[in-house]
Amino acid sequence: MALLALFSSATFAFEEGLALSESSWEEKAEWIETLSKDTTDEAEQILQHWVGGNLFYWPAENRLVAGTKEGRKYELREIIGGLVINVVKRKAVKKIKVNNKLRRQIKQALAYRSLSSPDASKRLKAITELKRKPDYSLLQTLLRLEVANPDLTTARDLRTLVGLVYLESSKSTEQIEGIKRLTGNLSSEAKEGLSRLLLREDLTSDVRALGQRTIKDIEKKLLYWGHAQNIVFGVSLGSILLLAAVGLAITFGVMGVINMAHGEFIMLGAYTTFVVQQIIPGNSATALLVSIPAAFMIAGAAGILLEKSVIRHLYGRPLETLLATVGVSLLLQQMVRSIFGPLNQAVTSPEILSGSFVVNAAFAITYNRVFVIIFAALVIVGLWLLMYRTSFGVRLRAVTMNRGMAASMGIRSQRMDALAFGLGSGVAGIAGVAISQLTNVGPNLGQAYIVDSFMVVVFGGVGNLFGTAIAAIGLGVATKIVEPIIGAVLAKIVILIFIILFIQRRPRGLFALRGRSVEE
Amino acid sequence: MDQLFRKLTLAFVIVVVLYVFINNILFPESFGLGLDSYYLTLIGKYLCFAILALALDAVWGYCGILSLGHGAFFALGGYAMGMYLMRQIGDRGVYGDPLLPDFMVFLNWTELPWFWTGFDQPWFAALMVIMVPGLLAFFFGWFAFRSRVSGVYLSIITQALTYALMLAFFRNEMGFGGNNGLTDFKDILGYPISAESTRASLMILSGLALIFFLIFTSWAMRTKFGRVLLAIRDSEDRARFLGYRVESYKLFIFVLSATMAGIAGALYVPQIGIINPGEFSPLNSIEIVVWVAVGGRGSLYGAALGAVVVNLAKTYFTGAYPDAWLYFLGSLFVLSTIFMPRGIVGILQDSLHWLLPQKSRYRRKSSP
Amino acid sequence: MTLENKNALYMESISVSFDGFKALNSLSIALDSGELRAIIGPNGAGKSTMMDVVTGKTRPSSGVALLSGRYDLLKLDEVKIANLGVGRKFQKPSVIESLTVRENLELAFVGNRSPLSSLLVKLSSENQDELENTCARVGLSESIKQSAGDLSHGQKQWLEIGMLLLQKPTLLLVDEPAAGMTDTETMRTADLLKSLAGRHTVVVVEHDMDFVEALECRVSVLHEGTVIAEGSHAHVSGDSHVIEVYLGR
Amino acid sequence: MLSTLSIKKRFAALSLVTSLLTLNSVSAADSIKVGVLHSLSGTMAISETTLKDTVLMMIDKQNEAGGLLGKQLEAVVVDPASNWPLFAEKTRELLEKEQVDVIFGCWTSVSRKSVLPVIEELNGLLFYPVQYEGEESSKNVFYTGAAPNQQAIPAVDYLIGELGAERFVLAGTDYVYPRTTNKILENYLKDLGVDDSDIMINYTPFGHSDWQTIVSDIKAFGSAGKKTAVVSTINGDANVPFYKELGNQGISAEDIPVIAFSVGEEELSGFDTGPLVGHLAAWNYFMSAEADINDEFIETWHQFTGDEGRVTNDPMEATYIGFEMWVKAVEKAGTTDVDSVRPALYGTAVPNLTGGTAVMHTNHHLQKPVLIGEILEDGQFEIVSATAGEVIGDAWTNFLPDSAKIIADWTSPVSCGNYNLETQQCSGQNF
Repeated sequence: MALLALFSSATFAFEEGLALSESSWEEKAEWIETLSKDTTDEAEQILQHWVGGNLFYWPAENRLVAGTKEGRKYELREIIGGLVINVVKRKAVKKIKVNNKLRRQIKQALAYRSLSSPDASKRLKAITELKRKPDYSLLQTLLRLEVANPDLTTARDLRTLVGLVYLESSKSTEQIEGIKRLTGNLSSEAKEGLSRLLLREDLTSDVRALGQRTIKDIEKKLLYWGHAQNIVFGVSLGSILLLAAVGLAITFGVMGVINMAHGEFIMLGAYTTFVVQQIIPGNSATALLVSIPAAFMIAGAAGILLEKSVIRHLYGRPLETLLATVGVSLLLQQMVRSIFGPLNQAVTSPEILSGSFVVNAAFAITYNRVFVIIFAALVIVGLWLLMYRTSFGVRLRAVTMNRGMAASMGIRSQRMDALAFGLGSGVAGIAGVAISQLTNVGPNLGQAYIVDSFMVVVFGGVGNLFGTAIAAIGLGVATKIVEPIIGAVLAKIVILIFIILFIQRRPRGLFALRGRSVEE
Repeated sequence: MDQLFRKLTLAFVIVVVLYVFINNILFPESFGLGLDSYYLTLIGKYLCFAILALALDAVWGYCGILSLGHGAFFALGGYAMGMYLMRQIGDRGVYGDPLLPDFMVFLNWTELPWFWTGFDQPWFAALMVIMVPGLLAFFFGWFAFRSRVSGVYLSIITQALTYALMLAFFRNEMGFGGNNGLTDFKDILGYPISAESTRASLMILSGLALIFFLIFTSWAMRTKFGRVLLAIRDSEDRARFLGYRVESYKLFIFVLSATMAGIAGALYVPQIGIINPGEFSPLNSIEIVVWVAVGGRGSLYGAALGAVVVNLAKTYFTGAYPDAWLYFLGSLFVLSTIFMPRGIVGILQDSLHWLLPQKSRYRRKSSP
Repeated sequence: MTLENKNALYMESISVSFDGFKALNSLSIALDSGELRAIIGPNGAGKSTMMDVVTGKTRPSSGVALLSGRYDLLKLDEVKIANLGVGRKFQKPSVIESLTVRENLELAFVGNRSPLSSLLVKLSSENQDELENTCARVGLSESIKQSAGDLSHGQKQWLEIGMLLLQKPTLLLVDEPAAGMTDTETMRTADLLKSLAGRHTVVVVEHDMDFVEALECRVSVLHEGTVIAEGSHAHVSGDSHVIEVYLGR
Repeated sequence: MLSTLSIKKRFAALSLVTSLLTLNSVSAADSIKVGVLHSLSGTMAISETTLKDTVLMMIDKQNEAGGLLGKQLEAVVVDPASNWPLFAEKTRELLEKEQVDVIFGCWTSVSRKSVLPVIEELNGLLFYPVQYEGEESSKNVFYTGAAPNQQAIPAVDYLIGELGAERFVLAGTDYVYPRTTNKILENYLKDLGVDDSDIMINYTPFGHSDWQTIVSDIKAFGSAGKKTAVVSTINGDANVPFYKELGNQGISAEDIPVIAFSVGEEELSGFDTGPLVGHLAAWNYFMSAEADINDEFIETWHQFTGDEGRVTNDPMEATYIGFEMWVKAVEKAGTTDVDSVRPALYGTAVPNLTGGTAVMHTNHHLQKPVLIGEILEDGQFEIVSATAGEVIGDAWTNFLPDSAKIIADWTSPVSCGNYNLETQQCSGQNF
């Protein structure tokens, strides 16, 4: 191909640019192949823009440019230097498209370039990328690199990569070297590489035997770590259940209000997160932090309003609170639909919450799960302190235990009711903030959690915060232990049947309050 | 005065049934006064819901058992009927398979699951309409009442029951058609299901069932049995220390109520034309509670009235104010609880009381 | 185990604990058939728990409880015990408020208590007479058609006692019958209870010392789950230990 | 006794209710009524409300252009509230009480199944605008969404041909559409020589939100040395947590691409699309399609909603095509009578929004192009593949044994939605 020369210049001839924009995926793959052999900065820049989806062919000037969308128009820049050339309409430029497969190819090409970068983090990124599709031709380069850069940050990954590259060899000695390097390596790439090796038919018998032994060993370890991972999944699911249920544990458990609108308070919290993100755009971490008190205030205020306008009239008639709050839940859902529309709203997760806390290649906890677990723990500890270590908590418990007595001691029970309801609702709002990081934010959000929340509170024992916490985590872990065996749907059914049977054994939940006070 | 309203309610249902009988069955052509199928199915639906509300009121209003899972019994009765109707299709399904319903054919099932056997016989299906909800209620109640699960705990596990059933019926492996449920029925007892006379007959049947259950339950509640139930509702310990086996009474009324709900479901399905797991959804069961509360808990005709009024409002508002009907319905629930603590029945009694003052005795409610 | 066949109620070394708190601590008490016995004690002394044990509501961790020397109360449930003839009046009057006085009394009437038969039974005229007599005895003839919920507090207490009587119990447990009554009502109640003794064995739990005195019967004093004194009213009110824990303070 | 005040309050509440009940919608005397049967509340409101708006927009446009047959179009909107039996009831209301001439509506299969007996009994006309599992062809329903051969099969072809996938995870929500689609795909893949052990099938409940276990299973499945791809028939609400979990567990589109059949522009507008870039979707329309008619449609949509940010999607295009076809057929037939409009619809061609032409076939399905798109950062799709020509919707798939022998053709001599080629019979028609 005579195209190579063209890439040394930033400007394309008309025919080539057009050809690139209209060529098939196979032809494009050839272009990338050519470009990746070109060591110039231009070639690298073109690849960079291309993989980012920012490479355009501009017919008016007959050349390739970098473009970014600005509103409904495109801002065109020089490929090198990024100088703004022009702002044009969408139709004035043709995008050089990229697909999944090409993206991988370009990334590999770019990774190869930055293997020898002086920046260790760039090298690590490159190694990680190359691991995805190890190529035997890299071997010498990598071995040289291994000797030249004995730094710790990349050593382990580099070792894996070299192992993977060895596996691609056709010589059995090198294959064995590769297997040895990957022994006990739990990463999915290692397992994939070994599996790929074993799929080959030209292996010597001892390579095959060694490979099988190694992969069996890896699988055994993976199974072991898989169990650990499963427990963590369970705790994280339990934390979500806990967050969703703990507000209910206050309004339902402590105050005896069957609040069917509880889920909608969670929804209010989630929408608050969305709104705060709209107000503070661009910094989702700050927005998330601001959302927590904001959601507490808004859901709490809504809760107090509900208490003062509706629940107030219904004390002593707990089952009727069910009826009224079903109505409130419908109203809140429709209200949100009227204000925000029926569609889900996009809540972005802060950068720091994406990615995982890696223990080893087989055991990692995603940061947003870590966030949820810690968050749930903080909420429950905070509530415990509030209920048992502050005078507010003492007065609140006094009111719920003996209204008349508390009143005679000068506690304004009506005020306490409102505050307690506000607290429960506020906590539901906080749960909404956490849940917005994991799932949809839409008008139906609350409905997804209301049944589960009631299960948790009842399972744990009504009126017992500690019981709620144990119940939530327990149910979460149990679900995750059962799920891999029988699937998600049956797991949920089994857990529900378990709750039904458990309540038969302990009619007042896991941690029932005993003694005469609960006998009504 | 309670008597007066009950009789009025009964009279009203009888009039509707007679009207349809005369104008749709006896003389469908002569007067041209027959209701069209839209109103027939609509009224049929209300009547079935009224039976369902009656069933719930029997356990909740009279015995203090708040079941948040009564939709499950309704749906099971409906499924039993649906299975009969599916078998009636025979080889008229789209794939023309003589034995298997369509949904089994395209999921590559080769034989009819064992639990579908017998449902081609109407008597067997009718038996199952009663037995399946009845047995479920029996086993569930036997365990729960013996262990003295009560109050919100009981309510929540009934909710868990219907929720678990919903998830189970959603599963396609269960063999009940998954999310799509059972539909595309052709005929019932040999009569084409979409014929106007069949519709009218089904509606009349629902009306008769409602009349029967209204009379039966109000009779039962006036016997000593009903008083024991009230005793259990008001003071369970008192009833127990008087020597009444509370769990037996609870079980008895619970099973009775479940079969009533099952029959309501069985009448509902052929009129509506579909049964799917959505009927098991916990929210549906809560809605039944709402009907009873709006109508007036602890008053049988009140419960029936509540079911009709709420559904009438729903039908009207979803058509007239599709974007805002939830505001109306939500407000109705909230306002009726605050301003009508004894439901529509309370309003009726009070207004009558107000118009013609006289001594009255109404049943007080106590919090469970 | 010693079986005291004469005793209408025999309890020995009954212990009950709730989460470590000993509600009853090796309590022993024995009642003769037809005896009227008053039990007094400060709050938390274990009076209600004792009744719970007798009626089968609470299971003790150890001890013996026999009814009429024959029935092991610890092996029977509440309904069986009730049908053996143990009647109980609660501290808070628990009548069925949504029923009339007559309907309340009908419920208490002995007879088949199964759900099916309850659908079909009707009271015979003899039973009707007995019912009305009992009603008169507790002074509620005037209000027989009234809803029980509309009765005064004292009337409710009486209605409950009336219901107990129709149960034809051998053993009657009466928890604070005089609470919330006027003085005259209190005295009438005392007379009523006294008149019951002989035909029924009656246990009265009470705070009101005047009332206990009016009963003119043996008194047991409970403290911290055990009996600390027993004897006539005069005897126990002279006991120094009793004065210290209960009367004096 | 109650105080007078509370009695007054009660009467106020009552009179409010009665006054509301007596209100009635006023209808124009001489107009053509168009029924709109989409859930505006409940779980499906999230998807269906947009389609209601689309129909209203089309009606506005048509009325501005002078209406139809000299009459104005009048929309009758009802809310079946995501409640399946209510769909049947509302259909009856639309047809019998409101006497509408055509209905645009339904999203889920079960809602369509619920409506089916009613619309057949009363001989109505329904345009169903959503991709579905096929295995149906009713005399009274026109299916303007994709049948499995217009979405699933080309999608798998792309995965194999372009991305070199050899191992497949078929993940879906447990209901009829995914079940059927996956059954079809399973047979299709096996026909292509894919081994049983290279296919993993997984079903989850509606609204499933905890994907940790399943995603880690997919990850493990994907590390067996062969290129793995996920074919997702996961239903709307469960997608956000699914994709988030994929991103969090470090599975990128280059490692294990996911191709979805239920994720479009509108679903993406509720996502944080960051972790999704490069994953795929198969549809017959993407908002990013480059055609003048599409630009115009988007422009009108933005004007109608007053929101520049609103996206368009495939079911909207299907609604658009259905509406345009109905209008054309009514003009051709000169009446809105269903029995005249139906035959007029066969062969009716209208421009689709991607620059081609949609034609209604006698099996009541459309001929449409199939496009594969990759998700971009901004929530739009990059069209990376398009079928060479338009694909004709196949009501009865050829990849299920019982269905392969059935065809649908509503013109003579077959005149049936499920004609069995073996027995030469047509069974169970409701008319």
